[in-house]
Parts: sequence; C-alpha cells; structure tokens
Amino acid sequence: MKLKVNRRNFLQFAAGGALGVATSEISLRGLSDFNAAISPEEVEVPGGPEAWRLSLCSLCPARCGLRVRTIGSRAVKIQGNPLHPVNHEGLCPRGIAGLQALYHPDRLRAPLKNLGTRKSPRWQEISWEEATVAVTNRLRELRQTGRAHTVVCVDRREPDLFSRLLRRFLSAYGSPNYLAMPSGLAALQTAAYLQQGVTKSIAYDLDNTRYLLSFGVNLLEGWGAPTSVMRSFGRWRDPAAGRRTKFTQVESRFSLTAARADEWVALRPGTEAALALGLAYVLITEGLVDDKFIRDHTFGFEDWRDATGKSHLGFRSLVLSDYRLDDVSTLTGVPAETILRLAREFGRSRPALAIGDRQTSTLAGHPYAAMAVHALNALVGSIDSPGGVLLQADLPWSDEDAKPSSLPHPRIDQAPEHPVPGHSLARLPQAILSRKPYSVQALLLHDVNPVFGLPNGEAFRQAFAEVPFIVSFASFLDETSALADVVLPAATDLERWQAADSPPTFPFAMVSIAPPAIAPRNAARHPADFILALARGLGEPVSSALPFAGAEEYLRRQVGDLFAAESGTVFSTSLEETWHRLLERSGWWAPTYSTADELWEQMKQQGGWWEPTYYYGQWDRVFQTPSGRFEFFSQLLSRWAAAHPEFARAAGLGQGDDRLFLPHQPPLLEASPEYPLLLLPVEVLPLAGGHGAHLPYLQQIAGPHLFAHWDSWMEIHPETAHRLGIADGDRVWVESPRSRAQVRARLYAGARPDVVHLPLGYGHTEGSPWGRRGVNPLHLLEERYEPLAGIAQTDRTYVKVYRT
Amino acid sequence: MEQQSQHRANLPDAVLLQPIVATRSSFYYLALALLGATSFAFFAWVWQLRQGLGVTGLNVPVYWGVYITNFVFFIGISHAGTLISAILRLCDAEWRRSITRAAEVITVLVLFFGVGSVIVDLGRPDRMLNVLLHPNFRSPLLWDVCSISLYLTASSIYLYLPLIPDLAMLRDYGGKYTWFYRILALGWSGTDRQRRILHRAISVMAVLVIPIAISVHTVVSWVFGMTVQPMWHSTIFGPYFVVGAIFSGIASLIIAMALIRRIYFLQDYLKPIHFNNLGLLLLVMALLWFYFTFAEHLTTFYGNEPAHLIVFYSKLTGPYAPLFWSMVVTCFVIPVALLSRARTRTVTGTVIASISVNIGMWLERFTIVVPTLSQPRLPWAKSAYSATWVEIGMTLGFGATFIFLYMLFTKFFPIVSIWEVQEGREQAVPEVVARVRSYLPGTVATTGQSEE
Amino acid sequence: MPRWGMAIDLAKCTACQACIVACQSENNVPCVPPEEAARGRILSWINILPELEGEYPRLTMRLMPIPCLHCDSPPCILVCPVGATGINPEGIVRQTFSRCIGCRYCTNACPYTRRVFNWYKPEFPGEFSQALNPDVSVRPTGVVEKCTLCHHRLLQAREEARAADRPLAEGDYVPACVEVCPAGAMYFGDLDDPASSVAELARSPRAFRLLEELGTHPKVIYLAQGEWSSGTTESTSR
Amino acid sequence: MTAIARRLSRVIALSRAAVVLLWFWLALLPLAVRAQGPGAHFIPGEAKAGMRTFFDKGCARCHAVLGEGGRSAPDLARAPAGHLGSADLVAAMWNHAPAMWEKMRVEHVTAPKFSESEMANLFAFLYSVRSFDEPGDPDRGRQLLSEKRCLVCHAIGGQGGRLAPDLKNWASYRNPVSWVQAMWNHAPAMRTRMAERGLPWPELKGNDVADLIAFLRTAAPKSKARVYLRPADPDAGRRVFRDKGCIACHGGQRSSGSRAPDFSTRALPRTLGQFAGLMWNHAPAMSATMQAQQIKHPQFSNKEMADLIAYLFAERYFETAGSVERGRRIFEDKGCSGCHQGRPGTILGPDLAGWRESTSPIRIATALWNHGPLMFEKMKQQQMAWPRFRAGEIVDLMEFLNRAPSAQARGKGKQ
Repeated sequence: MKLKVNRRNFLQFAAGGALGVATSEISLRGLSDFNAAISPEEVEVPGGPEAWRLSLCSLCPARCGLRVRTIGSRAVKIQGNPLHPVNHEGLCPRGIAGLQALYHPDRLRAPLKNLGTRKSPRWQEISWEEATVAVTNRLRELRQTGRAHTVVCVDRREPDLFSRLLRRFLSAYGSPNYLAMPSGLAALQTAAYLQQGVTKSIAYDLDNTRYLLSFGVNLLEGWGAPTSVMRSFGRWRDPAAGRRTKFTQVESRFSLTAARADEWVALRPGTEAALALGLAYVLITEGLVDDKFIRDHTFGFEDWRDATGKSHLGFRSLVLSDYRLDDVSTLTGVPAETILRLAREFGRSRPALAIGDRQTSTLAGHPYAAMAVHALNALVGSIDSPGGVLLQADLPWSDEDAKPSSLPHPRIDQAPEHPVPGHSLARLPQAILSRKPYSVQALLLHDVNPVFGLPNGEAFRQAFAEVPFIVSFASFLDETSALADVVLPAATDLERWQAADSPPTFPFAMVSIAPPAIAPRNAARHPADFILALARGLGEPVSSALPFAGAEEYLRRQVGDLFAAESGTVFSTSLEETWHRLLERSGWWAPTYSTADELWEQMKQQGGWWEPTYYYGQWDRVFQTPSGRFEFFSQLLSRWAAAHPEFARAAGLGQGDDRLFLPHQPPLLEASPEYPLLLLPVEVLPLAGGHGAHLPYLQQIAGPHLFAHWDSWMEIHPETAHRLGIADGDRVWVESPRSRAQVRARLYAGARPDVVHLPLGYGHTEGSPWGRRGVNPLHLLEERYEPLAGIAQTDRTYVKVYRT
Repeated sequence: MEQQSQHRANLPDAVLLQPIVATRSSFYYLALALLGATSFAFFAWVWQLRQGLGVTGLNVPVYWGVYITNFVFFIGISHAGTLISAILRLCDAEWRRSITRAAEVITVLVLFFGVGSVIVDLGRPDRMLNVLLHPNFRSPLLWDVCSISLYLTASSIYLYLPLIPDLAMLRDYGGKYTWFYRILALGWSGTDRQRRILHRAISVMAVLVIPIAISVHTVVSWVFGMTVQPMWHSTIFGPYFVVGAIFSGIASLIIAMALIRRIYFLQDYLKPIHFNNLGLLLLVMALLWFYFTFAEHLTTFYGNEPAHLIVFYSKLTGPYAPLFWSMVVTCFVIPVALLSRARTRTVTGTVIASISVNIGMWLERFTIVVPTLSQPRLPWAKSAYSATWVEIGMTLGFGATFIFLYMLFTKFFPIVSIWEVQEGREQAVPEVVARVRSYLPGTVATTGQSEE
Repeated sequence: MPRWGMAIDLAKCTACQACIVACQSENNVPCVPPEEAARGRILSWINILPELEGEYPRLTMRLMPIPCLHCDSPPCILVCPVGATGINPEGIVRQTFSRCIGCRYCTNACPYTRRVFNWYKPEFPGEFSQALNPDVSVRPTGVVEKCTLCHHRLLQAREEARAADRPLAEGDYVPACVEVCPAGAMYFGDLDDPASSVAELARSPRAFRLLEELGTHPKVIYLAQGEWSSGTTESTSR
Repeated sequence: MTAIARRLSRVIALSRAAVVLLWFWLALLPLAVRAQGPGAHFIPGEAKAGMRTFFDKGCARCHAVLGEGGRSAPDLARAPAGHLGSADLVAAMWNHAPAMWEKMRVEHVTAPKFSESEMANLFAFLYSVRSFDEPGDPDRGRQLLSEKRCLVCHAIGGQGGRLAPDLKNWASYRNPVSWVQAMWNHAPAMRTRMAERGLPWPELKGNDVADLIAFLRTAAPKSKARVYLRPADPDAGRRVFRDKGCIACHGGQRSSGSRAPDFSTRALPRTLGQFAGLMWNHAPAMSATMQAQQIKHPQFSNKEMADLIAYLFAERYFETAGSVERGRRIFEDKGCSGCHQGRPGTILGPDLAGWRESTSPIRIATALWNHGPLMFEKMKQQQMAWPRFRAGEIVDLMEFLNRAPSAQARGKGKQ
C-alpha cells in the first residue's frame, strides 16, 4: 500500500517541478539581460596600422628622446628612444604623461580673440588667418612707428628650435627683448661666472664621480636633466660597475632624494654655505686638498697683493678664521664629527663632486652659497676633470641666431645694479609699470605662465593689464593666456617639428631633432610656422632674415652646419659610440654619412647628432676669469664693485670687505614670535617645474611618501603638529605676512620640527579644472632678490599654522 | 452562512486557522510599509547595477562590507528552524509541537536572503551563471553554493512534509483556494499507512538536515578561514560560526514566536514555558559563544604575530572597538543577565535578550569581515569603511521583505502545526506517561512499539 | 618552457614612479577622479609602498615598487569560484576579465593586496580614449583586474620571433614598467634560465622576496639596498 | 739563402691570405669599411667586430681599452707597453693566462669560448686600438713648447717668433699624423733655418706629440674646431711606400740595398703619435743622407701620410718567420712534447700533429682560451709548471708545428 499517486497529481508534480526550474533559469537569464539593459557595454578600442615614430619630450629642459607608438592616426604609447644620449630607454613619469597633454579635454581648440576687457574677458574663436592678420598689422604698425624695440617676447625655459627662430625673428624685427623663464640653475651659473668667468652651461660628470655631495639639490626630483641623473644614480649602484659611488644629501627635509641617498645629513635650512666652508676648513687643515690643482689653476687661495700693493684676504685665511669646526657645527646643527667624517670622505675619494646651493628646477638658491660649494670642487681639483664639474661643449651651430642683437635700445629687463650681466624676468612687471627704459607696446608669450609660476605673479597680472597688445601661444587658457588679446593654440611636442640642444648640466654637444609624430589636433599649429608667416607678412628686412617655408626647412638648414663641422656622430648604439669615441680621441673620424642629406635622414631616423667625446684640461676655455684660473676671490666681482660702491650695502657687508668677493654664508632669515615656522616650498618630480598639475597621470602620483594625490599637502613634524593640536589630514591655515591659505596637514617625520613644507605646482586659478586644486605656495612667499644677479630668493618665508 | 461559521468555530484549534480566513486591515498597512522598504531596496539595487559597486562604501583594501556581513548573518539565522526543530523532534521534546513550523519557515525564507546578499555583492551579477558553467571546486565559495542549495532543498522538503496533513485539512475545510491546497496536499487522506510513512519521512529528513545545516555554516566560515589573512586564517572558525548561527537562529525564533503570539492571539499555544525552554537554550548558546570568542582572541593575542595583532588591536582598542565591545555586551552580558535568572526569563525577557543577541551577532559578523580587510599585511593607505545609503537601504529592504514573506506565509498556511498539536493531545500524553514510567525501576515497558 | 620573473634592485630605484604611469598607459588603466582616489580606489597595477622608520634626523625610508608578484603558489587563484584567474604554464598569474563575476574573493585572498576592482565604468574623459592601446582590452565595470606582466607583449614578441624564425631572446619580451625604468632598476626574464640576468640576481645575497613566510613563492624578487662603505667592490656574481 | 727566402715567402704568403680575407669581409660588410680603424685592412678579422666581441663576451667587465670598460684588470690598450704584433699578443696572453684564470675562478666568472674568427676580430681590434693615441696633457704640452724652444721661431695666435708659421694654423689638427705630415714636409727648410741659428733639432719622445696637440688645440679658432683624419687605408699606404720610393731604402730585403732601418724588423713604438715623433726626430738625419744621395725629399699629403703609417703598422701585425730547429728544441725543453706528442701512455693533451700547415697566432690563442683552463688543471695535477714563452719562441714553435711534426709521432698518434 502506498501514497496514491494517480496520473493527475503526478502531472501536477511534473508541472510544478518544470515551473520551478523554468523560473530559476528565467530569473538568472533575465537578470543578465536586465543588467546588460541598464548598464550598456564598455568602450571598444579602434585598431589601425601600427608605427613607431621618434619625438622629443618638452615637459622639462632635459628634452628626452621619445619613441611614440601610433595606431592609425592615434598616438597610443610613449617610450624612451633607446639611442638618445640623455635618457636612453628610460623616461620619467612626466614624459609618458605627454599623451594626456596631447589628448587633454581642456586643450584650446581654435585661436581665441578677447572681445571683452582684461578683467572680464569674452573669448571668441577666430581663424588662423584673422589671427595672423591681426598680429601682423599690429607689429608692422609698431615697427613703422619706430617702436619695434617695445615688443617683448617671453619664451619658456626649454631651449629648442623655436627659441632660436624667435631670437632670429626679434633681432631681424628690431627688438632686443628675447626673455625666458628663469631657471633653477641660475645660482650655479652665477657662481660659475664669478669663479670661472664662463656663461656657458655648467655640466656634471655624474657617471664617473665616486662621491657626490649634494647640498639640498633635489637631484632625483626633477633637477637638471632628470632622466640622465637617474641613469647615473642607477650606475653608481650597479653591482657590475664595481665600486659604489657614495651619494650624500645635505638637506633639512627628508626628501625623496635624501631618502634614496646613501647618507642624509640634516642641517639648519639656509646654512648650506657655512657647512660647505666648514668642510673646506677640515679639508685645508687636514691637507686633503689637491695642492697641484690649487697651485696651477686657482687664484685667491692664499692672501695676495694686488697691483697697488694692497693685500687681500685669501680663501684659506677666510675659512680658517670664520668657519672653525665648532662654529659651523653650532650654526648648521650638524655634529662636528659628522662634518669631519664628511670632509674626510669627500677629500679621500677621488673624483669627488659637490653640488649646491639648495635648488630645484625652479628655485635657484643663493649664489654665495653656490660659490662656497663650488669652492669645494676647486679644493679637490674636480673641475674639468673626469667625474668633476665640466663646461658644456660648444655646439657647431652657426651662432647667428643666438648672437645678441646690436640694437640701439637696451633690453627691457636688464639689471644694471647687479654685477652679473644677467637679466631677470622678475623685473619685467616693474619695467612695464614704470615705463622705464621705455613702455612696452606688445607681448609675445610662448607657452609661459609667469602669473602662476613666478613669485611676483600678481605683479605680472597688474603689469600685463597695462600692455596694449598681448599674444600668447599656449595649449591651455592658463592664468597668463587669460590676460592676452589673442591666444593661439600651440601644437604639443608630438604634433610639431622639434630640435633641442644639449640640456643644461649635460657635458656633450648634442642636437636632437624630431619630426611630428602625429598630425596636430584641432586647429593647433607650430608656433614657428606662425612666426614665419608673420615674418613674410612684415616684409623686408624681416622676411629675408627668415626665408623659410616652414619649421622643417629652417631645421634642415641648421643641420647643414652640423655636417660642415665634420665631427661627431649620429645617435647610435653604445658600442658604435665607444668605437667612435676611441677613434675620435686619437684623431680619426669615421662618419656614417657622406652628404648633408644623409646626415639629415639619419638624424631623423636615429633622433639626432652628438659628440660623445669630452676633451679635458682646456683651461682657457674653462677659466675665462681675469687670472685665467679658478678664482676663490672673484676679481670680476671686485672690479665691478670698485665702480659700484652701493653694492657692498646691498650685500650687507662693509665697503672694502674682501668677504664680498669670497664665498661666504649669506645672512639668515630670523623667525619672529608671530611667525615661528619656516615654510620651505618643495618640488616633487611629477609636478617639477611647476607644470603638470592638469595631467591626471601626474596628479595621482604626486606624493608617494604620504600616499598624497590630487591635492597639495602641508608636511609638518608630528610633534609640532601635536603641539598645535593638528592631526593627520586636518585642514589648517598657513599664514605668512603676505597672505594665507587653507591646506590639508600631513604628519611627516621627515619634516624638521621648526619647518613646514608645501609642494609647488598646485593651486591654478585658470585652465583645466584638474589643475585648480590645492594651494600655490608662491602666493605665501615673500619676494626677495639677492644682490649678485637678482635671483629670486622666494624659497623660504616664516609662517604660522593653525587649525581651521 | 450563519451555521457555516458556527460549524467552523466549533472546529478544534479554529483559532489557528483564523489568520487564514480573516485578515485585519492592520495587516495591509504593515504589508504596504514593508513593500515600500522592499521597493526602496530594489531601487537601490538598480542604482548600484547602473553605476557599479562604486556606490557602496567599499574601497581598497576593504573589498567586503555590509553585504557579506548580511550574507553570513542571514545564513546564520537560517539555522533557527530546521536545525532546532530537527533536534527537538529527534529527542521527542514534546513542547516542540507548536513551535517547529514557525522555526522551519524562518529557515526556508531567510536562505533566499542569504543568497541574495551575495548576489547583490557581485560586481557582475549577470554573470552569475558562470558559477554553474565554469565551476572551480577548489574555491570555498563554490562549496558554499553547493551546501546552501542542498540545505535549501532539504529544509524546503522538511518544511513541506509536516505541512501535508494541515494542507489536506485546509483542502477539506473548503475555504478559499481549495484547488491550491488540493495540489499541495498530494491526496492526503490521513490513513494509518500514510501517517506512518509521513512519520518515517519526517524523522529521516530530521536526521539528514542536521549534518547539512552544520556543514552549511562551517563552509561559510571556511570562506574566511581558508585564506591566509590575519584573524581569518583560524581553525575554530567552523564550530565558532555554527555556534553563532544557532545562537542567532534561536534568538530570531523567539522573536518570531513572540510576534505570532501577540498578533494571532496564540497565547495558549505558545506559552511562557516555550519561551522559558528556548531561553535556557539561548543561555547555553550565549555561554558557548563567549567561550569560542574568548578562545579565538586569546590564542591570537598569545600568538603575538604582528600582522594578527594589528587586526586584534584594531578591534579591541582601535577604530572597531565600539562595535566590538557593544557586540560583547549584546551577545553576552545582556542575554546572560536576563536569561540566567528565572525571574527575568519571561516572554519579554527572552525577547529583549533575543533582540540584543541578533544585533550583537550582526556586529560579530561585521567585526570579523571588515577589520581584517582594512589592515592588510602591507601597509598600503588605510581607508576607513563606512556603508552608504545603498548598502543600508538594501539591508533594511531585505529585512522588510523577509518579514513580509513570513507574514504572507501565515496567511496561507497555519503557522502552528495543527495536526501535530492534535496528535499531541490525542496520543502524546499517554505515550509520555508510558515512557516516563518505562524509565522507572520495577516496571515493564509495555508501550515499546508505540514509541518508535 | 620559461618561467617569467622580475627583479627590482632597491638600491637603484629612485622612486620616480615612471613604472606606474607606463603601466597605466600601456594597459589602458583609467585614472580615477580625485574623489574616488581619495577613497583609495586608484586602479594602478603597480604602486610604490613607502616604509618610513626612525626619528628625525635619523630616518630611513624604503620605497618599494610592488606589482603583482606572480607567486608560484598564488593564494588568489584557488579561491576564484569561476576559475577566472589562474597561473599559466609560464608562471604568469592571469585574469580572465570576461569571466570574472566580481565577487572580490581573490582581492581579499591576496596577502599583498595587489588586485584591483573596477568600482565604476572606466572613464576616459575627453580624447583620452584616443590613447588607448588596442592590444589590451578595456576592462568593464565590476570585474577584478591585475598586472598581466604585459602578456600581450609576450604574444607579440613570440610572433616577431616566429616571423624571424628564431627563438625568443632575452630582452625581446619586457613589460612596460621594466622598459621605462630610467635608473635600470628593474630586470625581467626567465628565472629558469640560469644565464639570464634575473636568475643571476635571484641568486644574489641581496635578494629577498616579499612576505616569503607565507609560502607564496613570489616571482618578483627584490634586491636589498645594501650600504656604501669606503672601498667596497660588489660583483653580481657573488 | 734558405732563411731569407723563407722569410720573404712567408711574409708575402700571409699578406696574400690577409688580403683575401679582407676582400671576403669587405664583401660582407660594405658599410663597416667606413668605420674602419687604421691598420685594419691588412689584418685578418675586423676591428669593430672585434670590439663587439670584446664587450659581448664580457672581456670589458674587467679589462678596459683606453679607459672604456672595467677597472679590475689591466687596460689592454695601454699595457703591456710598446708595440705588440700578433705573436707578441699571443705570448702575452699565454704567459698571463694562469693568473687570469685564478682570478676568474675566485670571482666565479665563467670564461667565454671563442671561435677562431672571433679571436681574429679580437686581435684586429686590440692591435688597432693599441695604435691609438690618447688625448695628451695640455700642461705638459705647454712646457714642451718652451723647453723645445719652438716659440723662438713659431708663434701661437700671434705671440711668439715671427720666423716660422703660426702654429695656430695647425691648432685644429686633432691627429698626430697630420702633424707629422706638416712637420715632415717642411723639415728640410726648417732644418736649414735652424742650422743657420744653430738651434738644436727638437727631439720629440713618447707622448710629446699628443701633448703638444692637446695644448695647441686650445688655441684653435672657434669656427673650425677640429680637423680629423678619415681612417687610413694600408693598401694605399703600401702603394705610397712603393711610389714615393721609401721602399728603396726602407724596404729591408725588398729594397735594392738596405741603407735605412727596415720597418719590418725595427722595433716600433706603440702608438701612431709616438711613431710620428720618431719620424720627426729622424727627419734631419734622413734629409741629410737624402741630399747626399740626391734623393728628392718626398712630400706627403695628410692622407698619404696616414695610409703610409697604417701600412707600416699593418705589416708589423705579422710575426717574422721563425726556425723549425729552435721550434723543436722549445717544444722539447718547455715540455710540450710530454703531452702533445702521441707517445703511448702519455697522451694527456691532443697530438698537435694535426696543426701542420694550419698553426697561426689566432689558432693558438683560440685553443689556449678554449682548452687552456683544462690543460692548466691537468698540469697542476702533474705538478708541472706553466711554461712561459717569449714572442720569438712562439714564432719558432709555430714554425715547427707548421712544418715538421715528426712522422713517427703522427704514426703513434694514429694507433
């Protein structure tokens, strides 16, 4: 006997089961359809023919060689050009981010004309023709009315084909005013001028040095030619290369560079010069100096008598009297034994190299400090010797473009009150506003943003308001372009013909060139083409000075000079270069090309031309001082000061005090009870040089040591923070006598307890929304200029910090 | 009409059928409210599907949060019914008769929400079928899939079997939906043979269901235990989770009973004694749970492994301390305090205890899932996890829907097993008397066969 | 059958993070918007892990670039319920984006937290989508993704080698991060080929592996920074 | 007569072989020619390929050439000093080998294997590189100018004597050869002038020329900073040697009567610059004799001079002929016969009979490099000392192996 299962309820069963399965099945399927329906599918990537094209990066002066992978008309990847002498295969993050600069959503799409006022601009898109006509007419008029010299051009820091062309154009047009953004190497160059009498770019043989003593130079965070510095760093520590080069970083903050160094020596900020001279003290007293070099190639080491028989202070006596070990130790806060050890290491490991003052790619530091550090190199004979300080080799360019134009009017920005025949862009606003030496009628800006990037940006804003006519080449409508009357969308690196000379701090003569990797986006154009069109429009004599159809032809012409030089080699494998070097050093030259055209073609394919040989010991090239030697006691300076008594006062020393002409510790800033904390702005690699904030790639890696991204942060020592009741991540006010800003505080044990740090490059007020994050420390910093070359000293200011 | 109702009223245990025949308006209001919550949850879910899981508070490294907590919690609850009723049935606890069904229903319904929690936690629920198409049997998650579906089937059957006689009763009762009851009743006519088969089937299922239930929550615990993450990688997680599950299960059963009792006036079916007994059971589990929790944390502390200690302290003193300690209070202090004294082991007492236990157990799941994740071995940036409206809404919605379905059940099926209660009246009393007598010395077990 | 592995020399690494950006651009990894980044939802496959120790002015900081370590016995692949991730014969821990159901069990099982989840639909604002690499699929929302050691490059390299009718040589196949490293701190190659540079470095006394004690056997090997001492001469073969 | 005839035939035979080889790889690497180092043309193997070998096989890890490469072992371009022909190179390599092997063993460096062609390239490379001058020391250059009293007649950039041309004109010459050429060409005139003033003929020793150049370079006008020479062509050089009549006196056996030093035997300095110095020193005496014999003082163009010197150097790459007799004696005395001559029971090394007619410095070097370590070990087991050879001895050995491996040794070897 059993449950009576008749046909009916069996069927019921079956039906029920089937139903169940069906529903579950349907519900799952249905779910997936449902999901697909409400969230449609993702981007699919178009393909196309693949090609690799050479190009150059222009996000910093290094101008690394690039290989760009293109799919159809799209650029999809940027890699390093393995043959390029500066970076070889390597790249820094900025180089790769070039792609985002290229395809940036906020790029200018067409030439813009301001129909409104400077205060409240109204932008209208115009055609290139209109733009060209507008600019041409204005410039022609100025020229015809004899005001050609009132046209001022501000170029970016990175030297390239276009800056040459621009200079050529200006001198033909009749304006002496080719200005460029200031470089972080200014203090070094000033020291080089005062002590070596040279104006060429100083170079460093980092690869071959055995001991590197850096006084707060952010070597690994965008200084000089970043990729080549990093490459050298890798070689110092390459097990295969044999002994490891010691890298000591002297810096108040535990920066990434300090973290990667072999030793970090924390000192009181601003006392770099004192420490350097303290080291000199030990080197001299312990006889660790290179006597031969000092005897043969230096001046002013010992006390000396001039023509008039007046005796002068020598470097040795200065150091022995003013920079005794314990004094230096107390001033700098570095233990005496550390100073001793450093000096001994520095003196005993040859070649040893010292770089300083504290500097980034935009903050230069103080020339006197730089002189003090450079003096160390002289003491150990590391000047123009392997692993030492070198002088960049001369390029075989014909210099007609570079030569200073012999025009009646002086440059608008010249600084007669400074001993170093320098010009500082920082003076421009004052010159414009005071209409001295003459009033500026027109401004040509090429990819520069002084309003954001210079300490006296506000002054620029006001001054530019006074200038009747402003043209700006830019990719974005940034703070400065926003003040222009005409804004011209400039093609970016990958879209334009490029040529670059040897980057600063790079010893060899080099010319890299690159054709456009892809066609310009939107309406973007090569500024060079515009300038050439301008020249044609202006007619004689300008047009005959620039008789080129376009950038390519101009560049092609330049390469002719290289061919004529009959030396050097096209970029090639390190093996080829070694071979070339071996031959060339012994007087043989085996070129891979026999005509200028071959050279041109090969350069386009390999990326450029260079001379991989450096000839050491060319003293009269390296020392162009009155004495023809390295001058501890700068006679250039003393002679100049003789004619300018006011200088001594500016330098804060007594008239006739020889210290004026010798490296010495410049006066320190003092804290006040109201403003107890020192604000030192810092530069981070991703935003080095103050640009890059508009690129997401760079924003999201800005502060790896604190996982900081997308916003500026204030580094403060945990104890200080605790004293001020500030917790990690709190929003705080940073207030300087000049202004105040709100920022997120980050506790960082690497910050000196009496110092706070803010990263540069943040806080845009115009342009891409991505860039308009965080605060711009430059607005907090007090403007100060040093007396030697008028270099901005806006790298420190005392502030107070309190919670919001 | 008159005498119809008359005749019904005279039926024994008519009150048990009352919910089915008559529905008060308050029911509809409540239902409406609950369905509101449900639709909100549904909206939240659609929103999440459109936007992506970004709308939750989850982040790196806290990849699991409220959803997974809910999953573990619901699966835990599911141990209420089946397991308990099975245990009680097997050991002939006569006081079980009126509570078993209420328990079993909880199990069956809540399982869906356990599974549901996982589904909403998936980044690609539309690809769920991959679990069947490309199963990877090395993954504890797949073990879960198997054991849970098995548990669901078993407990559904286990719910269904004892339902058959009542269904037949409803069929013959001639109220609404008679056709519906006829289908489900499978032509039950209550012959001895049928009864015997039914009894056999039920006790077989009872035996089967216990190991399955235990396996389910053990496997759930292994989802965590099988990884190498600090304070997840623990061997006692299996029993620990099972205990926790039964713990919360009993608690929710008590709550459910209390509600039924109030709403459907079943005071003389669900008597204080039931609550008292369950209360005692709850007390035992509370002690057991505390024992496990203590053992787990002591060993971690004593082992003194850095990675583990970081998590350990984040729970005891760190950001998760409030949650952790309120868990200890709600899971241990309150229930023990209330249940250990007969005076407070009243209906209200046990209910309060149960509520606090359920809160506590949810917290326990949470403090197991999240702290470990937010303290990864490598000190990546630690980002705090806090649930968003989507997660909260979804959780509430699930709760509401569960209650709604439970209510719905009571509207179609007697929530107290009528025939079992009657059977109790008619047979159990003499049986028990006989059984008890058989325990005593100097007597012959006469009623042996009636005991099987 | 090669066993691909990577060696990262912490002495040479400058923490410039070029590897991170190179990887993102090579593998179509979108940049998440600031708010998301703030919630720790950055998607990059390789990251720098800073470890700061000591007190001012005696501090040390170790900055390790950490990609997926491609363990020989990866905890992540066991737990995937749908087998969407696994380790291929050449030791690459792969992720099948099209099968992943996004349960994020693998992300939790990975002791290095080196797997990332697509919380939202990938965003390529403006023309950024123009720069997408056609060799790599753009991952849809809701799936887990991770470093593939630029597997697509391996396939290409194989193709080229086959076309040129020669075996795959060292350096033919290099992931984007290794290729870009300006300091040459990253090495890549076949760990089973004793002559390869990675194998050589793996034998170095400076070599160590991350969280070795977990028995995951990572194939990304780190070389300790080492210290400068006057007159030390290191040699790879020691 | 035999000796002379044999030597002659040998030189010619080898140079023929060399030329054949040359054409062979010329056909292969038409481009490489441009990048040739001086002297490479005559020498079997290609210098640049040799450098590739040098770097690829890891020699450069320890050794450097002119400072390019490792520091832990001698710079093969500078040491050993003096000019080395192929035989000398082999000798140097052979004698130095055990020490190197020891060092490599300690450093766990595995010795790479070389094919004969690779070895040939390597030799070619080393040989050319060794002939290169390194940039001199400008300081010494300055001193020299005053010591040698050049500035009495010459001026640099206007400062100095007015009698002779301003050295500035040559300041941009980077190659010692072009200096020699200039000096050579006006040597007679200069000699007479100096004679008139009773000035001594300045002797230029060692690196003097290089140093002078290094100093004067700095006086070079900016516009045309450097003048290099294109790689020279020994073939052309040989023609110059013949046509300009140098061969008449310097041809050694080939010259009608050897009145002047025979370049194929005379000891050469290491570098071209030093050689240039010698020519300079030797100029007055020579022009005197030439005047005496009414031989016109030959004028050379830059290129001709370069080719000529290249030719002379290339010639000296090859060893002069040795003697079988001496060879056999060495083979016995140094104990080679002990293992390498198929004596029953004592065959530890291969029977060298097979080397007949095929022995060359390259071959020896290759064998030494590839099997040397093994041989060294075996010898240590036998407590045998590692034999050392002078270059001459190597030559004789080769002669012996090439010509007269005793028949019975070969017979025995077969059994």
